[in-house]
Amino acid sequence: MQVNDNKEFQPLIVAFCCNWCSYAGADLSGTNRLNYPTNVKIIRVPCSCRVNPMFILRAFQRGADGVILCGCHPGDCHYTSGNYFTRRRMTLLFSMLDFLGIERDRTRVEWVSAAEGAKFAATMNEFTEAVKKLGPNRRLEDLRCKKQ
Amino acid sequence: MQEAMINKAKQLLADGTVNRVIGWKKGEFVYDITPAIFETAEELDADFVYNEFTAANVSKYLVKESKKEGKILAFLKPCDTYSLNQLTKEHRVNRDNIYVVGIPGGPKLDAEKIKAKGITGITGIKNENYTLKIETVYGEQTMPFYEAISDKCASCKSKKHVTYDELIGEDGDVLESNRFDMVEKLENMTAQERYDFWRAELSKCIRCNACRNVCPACTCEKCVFDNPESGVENKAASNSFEENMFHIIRAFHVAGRCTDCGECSRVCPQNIPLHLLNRKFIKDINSLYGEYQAGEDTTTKAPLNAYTTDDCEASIVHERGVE
Amino acid sequence: MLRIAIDKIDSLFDAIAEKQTLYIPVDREDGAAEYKKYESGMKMSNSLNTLRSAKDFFFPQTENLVEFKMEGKQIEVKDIREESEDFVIFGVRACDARSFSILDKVYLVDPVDSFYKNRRDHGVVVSMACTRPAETCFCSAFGIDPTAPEGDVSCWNDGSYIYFEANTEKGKAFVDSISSLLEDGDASSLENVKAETKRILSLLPLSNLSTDSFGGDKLNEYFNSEKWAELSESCIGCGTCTFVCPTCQCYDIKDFNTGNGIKRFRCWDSCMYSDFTKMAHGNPRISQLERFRQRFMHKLVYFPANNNGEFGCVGCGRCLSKCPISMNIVKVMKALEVK
Amino acid sequence: MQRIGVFVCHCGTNIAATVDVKAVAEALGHEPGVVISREYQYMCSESGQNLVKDAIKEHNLSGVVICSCSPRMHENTFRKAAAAAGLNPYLVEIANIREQCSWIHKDIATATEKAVILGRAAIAKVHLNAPLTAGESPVVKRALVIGGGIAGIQTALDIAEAGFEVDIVEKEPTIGGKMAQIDKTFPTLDCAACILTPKMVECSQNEKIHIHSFSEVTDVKGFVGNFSVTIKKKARYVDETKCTGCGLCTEKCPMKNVPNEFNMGLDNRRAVYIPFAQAVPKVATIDPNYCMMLKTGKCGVCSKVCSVGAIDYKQQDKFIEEKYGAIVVATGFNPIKLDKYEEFAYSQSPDVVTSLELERLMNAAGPNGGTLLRPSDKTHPHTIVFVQCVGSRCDDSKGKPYCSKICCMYTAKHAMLIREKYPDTEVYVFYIDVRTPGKNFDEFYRRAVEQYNVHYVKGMVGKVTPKSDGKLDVQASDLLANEQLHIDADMVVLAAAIEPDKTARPLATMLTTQMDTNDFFTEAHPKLRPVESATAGIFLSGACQGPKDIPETVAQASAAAAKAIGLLCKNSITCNPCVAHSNELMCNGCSSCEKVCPYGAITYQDKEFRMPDRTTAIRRVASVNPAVCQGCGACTVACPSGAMDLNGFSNSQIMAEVDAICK
Repeated sequence: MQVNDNKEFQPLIVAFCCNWCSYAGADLSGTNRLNYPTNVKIIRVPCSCRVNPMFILRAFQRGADGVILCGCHPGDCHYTSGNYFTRRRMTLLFSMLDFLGIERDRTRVEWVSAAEGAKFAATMNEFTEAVKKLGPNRRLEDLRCKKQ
Repeated sequence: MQEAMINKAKQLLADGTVNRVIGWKKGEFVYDITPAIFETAEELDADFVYNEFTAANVSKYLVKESKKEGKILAFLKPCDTYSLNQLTKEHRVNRDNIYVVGIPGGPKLDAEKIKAKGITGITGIKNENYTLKIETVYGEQTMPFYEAISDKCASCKSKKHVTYDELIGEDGDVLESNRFDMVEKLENMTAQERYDFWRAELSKCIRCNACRNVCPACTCEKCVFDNPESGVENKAASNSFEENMFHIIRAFHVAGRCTDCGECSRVCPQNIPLHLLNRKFIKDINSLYGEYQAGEDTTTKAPLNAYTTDDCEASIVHERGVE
Repeated sequence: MLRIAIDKIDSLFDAIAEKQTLYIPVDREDGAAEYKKYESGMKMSNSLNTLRSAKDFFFPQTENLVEFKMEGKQIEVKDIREESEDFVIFGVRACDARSFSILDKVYLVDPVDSFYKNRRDHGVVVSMACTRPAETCFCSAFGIDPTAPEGDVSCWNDGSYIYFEANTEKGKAFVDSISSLLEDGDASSLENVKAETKRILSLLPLSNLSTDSFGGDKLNEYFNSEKWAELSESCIGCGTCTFVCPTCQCYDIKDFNTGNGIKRFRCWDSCMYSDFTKMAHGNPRISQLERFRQRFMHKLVYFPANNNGEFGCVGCGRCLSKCPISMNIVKVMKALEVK
Repeated sequence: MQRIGVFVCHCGTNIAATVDVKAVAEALGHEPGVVISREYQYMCSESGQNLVKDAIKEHNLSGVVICSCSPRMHENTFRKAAAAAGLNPYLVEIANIREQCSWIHKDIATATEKAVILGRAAIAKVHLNAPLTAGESPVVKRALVIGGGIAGIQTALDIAEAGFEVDIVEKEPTIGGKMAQIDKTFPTLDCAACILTPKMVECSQNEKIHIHSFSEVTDVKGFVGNFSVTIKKKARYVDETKCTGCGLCTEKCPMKNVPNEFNMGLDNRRAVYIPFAQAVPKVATIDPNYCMMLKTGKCGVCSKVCSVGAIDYKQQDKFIEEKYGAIVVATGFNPIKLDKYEEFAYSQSPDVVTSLELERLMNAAGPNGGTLLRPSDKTHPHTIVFVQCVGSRCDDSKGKPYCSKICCMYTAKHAMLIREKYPDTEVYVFYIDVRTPGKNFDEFYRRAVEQYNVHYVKGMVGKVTPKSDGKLDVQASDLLANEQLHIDADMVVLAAAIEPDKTARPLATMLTTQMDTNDFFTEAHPKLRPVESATAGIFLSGACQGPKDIPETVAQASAAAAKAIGLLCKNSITCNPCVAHSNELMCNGCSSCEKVCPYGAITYQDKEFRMPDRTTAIRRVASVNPAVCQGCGACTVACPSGAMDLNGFSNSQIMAEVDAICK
């Protein structure tokens, strides 16, 4: 969580992006100078299927307020099937988090192709706004990591 | 039943089909029964027991036992056979080294439920027409049989043995069970209520690892939570680690593999309803990807190791149930 | 004897809680009892004992020791121990009350564990005599009289009144501090209560459990017993017995990386775990048999060998009801016992 | 202790205008392990690279972090620079502070803060980077083509032309496939045999090509560059090396009533047969289902008439094993069975035929010697109705959801040929849409309509009923005129959908390649890698990948050949070092990883281990073939114990990045 000068809550967003589509899509939104908030920090992974649910929980434990996972559109996966596994894993994980009473809008999966720079920026704007509305993540943090 | 089992075990030992038997051994009280291995007819006569308190699922012991010299006889209740099948599917047991005798299952009783009625000083329990006559040092007490049925048996999913070499008694059927009722009840609560419910339950966790160590799906050579190199190792019961990592990931790791044997909740010293986490995954898998029962056979691909191109999107979580 | 009518106990709790933190056993929704910080309106549990032991008050499951704060390449070392304030634990049973003296033998001897001592100094133990022992109880085997519990203050309940007797200076000060709420009264009814409890104790299934053949002198004989293999074969290696045990005292010290530094903490450990006392080459006890043996040898042989014959078990019976596979110290004693 | 160098690029003003690069370099210089932190105008320029190289040497760096543009842009540049300075290239990490920072943010303070965080994440990762070396694996210079239709033939010819050995495995007694059965080809109307058979002969004469006819692939092991394939040569009871193809046995065999599959069962052959005159290899085959000698031991006529003694009733299936560097799948297609389409009376009237049957009926080498006659009474048909999309573009489970693609064109061809040869015959074509994209295709179709007056009716045939006078009542709707039609037809021709050959699915399992739900092989990328399967070293040729006409099939066949040649030209393959690896001590052997691997890179073996309790145990453990693994990481998440990890993107590296970002 960051707090800027006017003390408006600034959520920390971790975005996992697959190397072939979404990371390239993020690059494209940069090339096209399409703004999205600095809150979003991208971690590059080879494929969305590389993202272990542990990474997502870890981010929340360490103080992330939202985690978004971006991959190639279903059917377009560079590794042909990776994002299909991602889809099942994340559906179940998110459903479990929901079951545990974690706010639904803190997590998201979005398919962004390498050509969808505009979609990437729009998604990040939208997601950041949604998380901002939720306020700081209190339910999934590890109290030992709480910043004094 | 106990008699028939002892005789069967003696026969199989005598004819050399097996060289040991895994079953249950009498305890100090009527209810504190320990899984045990018997090697001789004398041991069987002296200590073998099968009654309303032999709830323990012995299939996990077969991971180790089936790798030893010689065949072992395993008495398995219907629910235990699902666990064994799942272990066979995952190459964790050597099925050829196991002689499975299917035995009728529950309902098993839970001593804690009797004690929760304030009944203490128990010296004997008898079931007479579904009324428990409990002898105690404070005098005889009674309670209805069904009120003492263990949670795992109260929501029994199947009386069918999915793998066996021989059966004692008739095989049963897969049951229409009410096992998802509590999951559904939670789903219909608000997020805040669900959060409060789980925080209250999971904060009781003392990280004794009984749930994990008893779980037939948790047979990892080295658990990530015990492995300092995994980066998520954590020995302590620490505020918010169990709630936010350990139990979620454990449930995720057994998702699509958990047969819903109910051992996790049965052994939890803090009575946390951990099986609800597994059942949530099972319910989701059933509704999103088609009915799937882990352990039903040894070949079907686990739902998390499979996909279809028209699976639902993760956003379905936002679209259903109560926020 | 000083006493208070049971229906006035709430006012006593309120009065104590006003001055210091008070913990009492309360019933949870699932029926199990646990110690909770007293808040007005809470009802004291009637159950025989709490699910977890009272040792947490002096030896918590996890405890931060020191923190290394990192700022770039700079490291600052910070003492982050929590300062204890005075507190009262009310309703401790005889077994748990004895367990403190066992823990003291570990942590208050040289080198004194300052974290433990700090808590011990600030805590007042108010024990409560048992009236309804359970089948899992076997404290008598270790010379504990549940009708005469230890502690800074001992209490008895005759159904109408709770009677108080201070045993230590700290206890006396505590009783003095609440004396305005207590009255002096006849305690003769307690004799009947105690006699009845003793009668029940003699009927319990474990009443004749004997510790006679255990102790420090038969170390090799027990260590090499062939019974361990059979006893340990079904042990699943969890830490349930250890973590509900009032006398288990082992801990591990670990570092936790918070991202901004390291928190060094200690936490309960269990000799049943495969990574207990792990060294470069692994756990020196390489099989579950050895780990299982360690736990019981420690309580029945090593501990008495080092502590004038005192056993490392108080017979609370928690492990008897909580072990997932129902293997426990009683079964071990009966199997090993030399008659 | 790590010695990390941080290099922050200005990228002219691209970065420096919104990110205070000096501040970033300063802040990152204070991070643990960082021994030098510099900024520079253009890091990717030669002098920028020299700055990095010199620092590596001077400070004996163990890791390098470049804060610059996207790694997709210059990761390779800096890896090469590091390698040139003696540092393992995989000890370089890029923090993307241009595309993902300076270009999208305007406020210098927050952009700088973010750049520092991205830099920190890269530093946290590089702390855990391990030097990686790309492995090499040798390439066997021989290709296998599975299927001997036009796709397989063209692929084999092209590969052989490039100088490599090629084996063709064909399950039928002859190569040639479906094209050999076709009469004329669109849009030029030249005869199929005239253009196909020379290629078949070329195959048989090319020294580099080895044809295994009447054979099947039964097992595939290995991986790109080094496949080991078992081929079953089915017993044909004729010694291929002796048979001269004289055909005497096929004339003398007394079993005359065997349905001739080459002519779609429209006439008969003998129990010993050569499918057609130009078969390659031109070798007889005995059909054991009909041969009296094989069934009862009585006959032996063929053996008596064979002058070279080629008949061998004792012949057994033979298995041969061969090594290949590349495999091309060309298993082709078949028309679907029409048993679910009883409304068209296919099984009730011999005059309702499929298009492929019509090909044979019109072919000069066919049952009627090229004269189109009704199968029922051998009379000239005067009204013929063509039904399109029989089983194609279906949304129910009866047929196929896809368009079979070739039917519109061959129907136009049939209609045109009939109208040309028998102008007194009325031809109706019922269609949903006419789809004729392709060079000269639409012109061809228009010619059928405009020049040959074929009646194209938009609408579907509802029912075909055989009448007592031998005619067929075709009940249909004309959607444009909005009326119901009844046509008295002499023949009805059904354009049956095409589907992949049934042998394709078991083959896909052996090859660990992927298939779609229709059993067509899935290409590695639908747009950019259309002739490769996702499994390295396996290529796709022809209709096994999707419905195709001949020109498209030949184009794809050559493309697949080119890809295979590209592979076979190499002496060895350099493997991507960022691949998965399994920690055998932690592996459970549960097979989860294997199940999610799209490349079949994971295998299991039983190995002996010394266990923590000092006993030895045989355990089933996974191992990853680094030559086959592409590094997606699906297995790492499927693995519950964390035994499976990915080089370059390990669990600990990604978590270190998470931690650094969330600090």
